[in-house]
Amino acid sequence: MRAFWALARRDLTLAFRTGGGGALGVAFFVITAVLVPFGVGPKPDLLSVIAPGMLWIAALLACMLTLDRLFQADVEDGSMDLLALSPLALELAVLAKCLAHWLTTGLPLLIAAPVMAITLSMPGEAYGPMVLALALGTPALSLIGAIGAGLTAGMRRGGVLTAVLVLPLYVPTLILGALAGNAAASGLDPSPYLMLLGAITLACLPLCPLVAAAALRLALR
Amino acid sequence: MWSFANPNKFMRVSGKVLPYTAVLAVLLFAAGLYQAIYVVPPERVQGDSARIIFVHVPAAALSIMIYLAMCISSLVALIWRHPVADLSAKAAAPVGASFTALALVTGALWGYPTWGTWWVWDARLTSELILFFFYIGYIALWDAFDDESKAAPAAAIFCLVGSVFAVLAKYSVELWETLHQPPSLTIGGEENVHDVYHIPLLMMMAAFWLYFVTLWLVRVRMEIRSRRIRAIRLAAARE
Amino acid sequence: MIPQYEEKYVFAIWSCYAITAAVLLLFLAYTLWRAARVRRELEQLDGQRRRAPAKPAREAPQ
Amino acid sequence: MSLSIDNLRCVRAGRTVFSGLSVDVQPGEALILAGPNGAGKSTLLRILAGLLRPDAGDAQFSGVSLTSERVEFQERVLYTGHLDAVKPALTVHEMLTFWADVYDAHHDAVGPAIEALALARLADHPVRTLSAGQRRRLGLSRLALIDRPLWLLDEPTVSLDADSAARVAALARSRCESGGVVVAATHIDLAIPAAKTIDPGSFKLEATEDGVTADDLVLSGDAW
Repeated sequence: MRAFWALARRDLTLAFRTGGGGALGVAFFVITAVLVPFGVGPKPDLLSVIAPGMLWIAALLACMLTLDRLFQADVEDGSMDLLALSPLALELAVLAKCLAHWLTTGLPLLIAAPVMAITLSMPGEAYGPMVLALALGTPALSLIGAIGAGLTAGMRRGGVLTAVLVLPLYVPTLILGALAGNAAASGLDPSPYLMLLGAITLACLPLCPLVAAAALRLALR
Repeated sequence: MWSFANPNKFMRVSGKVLPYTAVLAVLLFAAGLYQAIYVVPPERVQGDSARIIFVHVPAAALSIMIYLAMCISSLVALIWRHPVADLSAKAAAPVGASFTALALVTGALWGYPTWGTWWVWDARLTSELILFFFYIGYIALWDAFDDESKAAPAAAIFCLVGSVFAVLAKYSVELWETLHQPPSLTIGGEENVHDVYHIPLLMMMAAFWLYFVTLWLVRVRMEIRSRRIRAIRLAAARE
Repeated sequence: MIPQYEEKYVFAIWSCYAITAAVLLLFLAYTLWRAARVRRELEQLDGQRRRAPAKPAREAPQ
Repeated sequence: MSLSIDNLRCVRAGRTVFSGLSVDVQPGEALILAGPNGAGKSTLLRILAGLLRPDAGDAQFSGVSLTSERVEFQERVLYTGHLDAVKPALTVHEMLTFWADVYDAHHDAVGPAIEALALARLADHPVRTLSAGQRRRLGLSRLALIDRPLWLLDEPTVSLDADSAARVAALARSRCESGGVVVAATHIDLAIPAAKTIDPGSFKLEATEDGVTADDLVLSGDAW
């Protein structure tokens, strides 16, 4: 466990010292959400309808943008070789890195999302469920993204490919997340969708690190 | 199946099978198309437009079947390092992708006179579209690696992960569709078409399937030959 | 020879058949062309190898 | 704690790097890998580290098999590759503390490890400010930090000055004296009394049945 926390802590430290922590991801998220009214017009009734979906799309783009560095930096400087040989199972190392990734991209979005919801005229009663949906769904985004990042880890320019591989994998999470937000915005009960979102995250928690670690071992060959 | 692990054996057997599947495919296409175009009467509800199922349904059904076959191939390649299995999945992918594209295009063409619009976010069309993205990702992943021995397992992993998420996406799309109230007319009412449609449809399905098998055999043979070319070149570079 | 279909479906039906035929035939032609090219290349290489029998495919013990 | 490599075979990108590579290394001995570029020195080290799968053969270290007990084997291995595995944004001390955590070494060992390669002066400097040679020394100070019996060193002394190279050689010597095994691809003399030198690329045997690769299969047999 000591190794697990050390790795998560190191990734957080690196994120704060070089990438400004989650600030850049949040900035991207905010800018994307702000661009929406420019694209579709400022009518509040229209914006309030598309707000949950737009927030989710902005969230998954923000999450995806930081994915290609998730493993690649460690593969390039040789740290991944040493992690693979360490007593910490590679699957747990992947999980630790996903945790750090979520803390620097997913978690800040939870705080930024209500602010952006105001600008997109989302109905007040939907704020709670929307944040809850993001809290339940964004860990799955980091975990699923790890599979794509693992598959492209050994490539010099894997960025676009990572996106092409990962975005279709995000479809179920996006649909359920937006459904939860929409249900709450139209006064319906969002709990079934929240539960399904939670179920996806719970299933991803053990399975995605397993697959991503297998992909990483390939990249190290 | 294990004897085909030897590419030489695969080449010998596939070379013998190939002419038969090709001829059978041509015959079935001829018979099926004759039935579809001339013999089958207009359908009760959908009229003549129902004739489109003879190309739309086989393409859609095979696009799913081919992905399943790729999954099985990938699993075999990953677990037993079967040296033809990874090439088999690689050879099938472009065929599957083109069937998926066909299913989408014919679906849209069918939708226009039926719904008055080319595209509807109908659960089946949407799932087909997502499947198309998985094919694209699979093919792109193969192409992105310089080293085939690295590309094969990576693509196999993506194929298997993709199958799980394609199923998840299908169910979430269905859930999403029921909440967004789709048009009342669903296309491809295969369930309620008249009995006289069954035999020609089966013939067309078989024809598409044999077309796939023929093309797949040609492509696997091509991939094995390319591997031999590469091996000879490397052997020459070594001397 | 051309069967008469309902007016509003004629375009959809024939375009579906035409596009399907075009895709299947073009893809087949493309694959056969590529396969033939690969085959020719291999025959050429194998021929060169046969003319130089002193160099076997597997590495000999050094 | 002896290392025995048995009939190892490796094929990379269709090329047989080596085959039939067998060698025994007794406790306290070193195995020096020599040979020209492409002889398979790095490849052999990565195979012994369990990062690459051999196409045939096995290696045993104190009775643990590389292929069938990979995780147990890796627990005995300490590997340093071409890359230093250091992060520019961390300080020297933080970097080693991290590896101590990951490799379950005691934090008390961090200070001596920094001194072992004369980095004490730089302990609180960020790695960003270090020169290439200093980064190399930081990467190598893991050898003094983590206690494992089988060392796999890939060109450890590249970009090091004579003094630092001597320190690395001394570390390797003391590892051997305490009964460990050092396998190193290096051009300098580590001054280990019991050292064998091999060129992995010189091992080229006819492939055995179980070591047949996909490329061998397509190459064997007649043209189709």
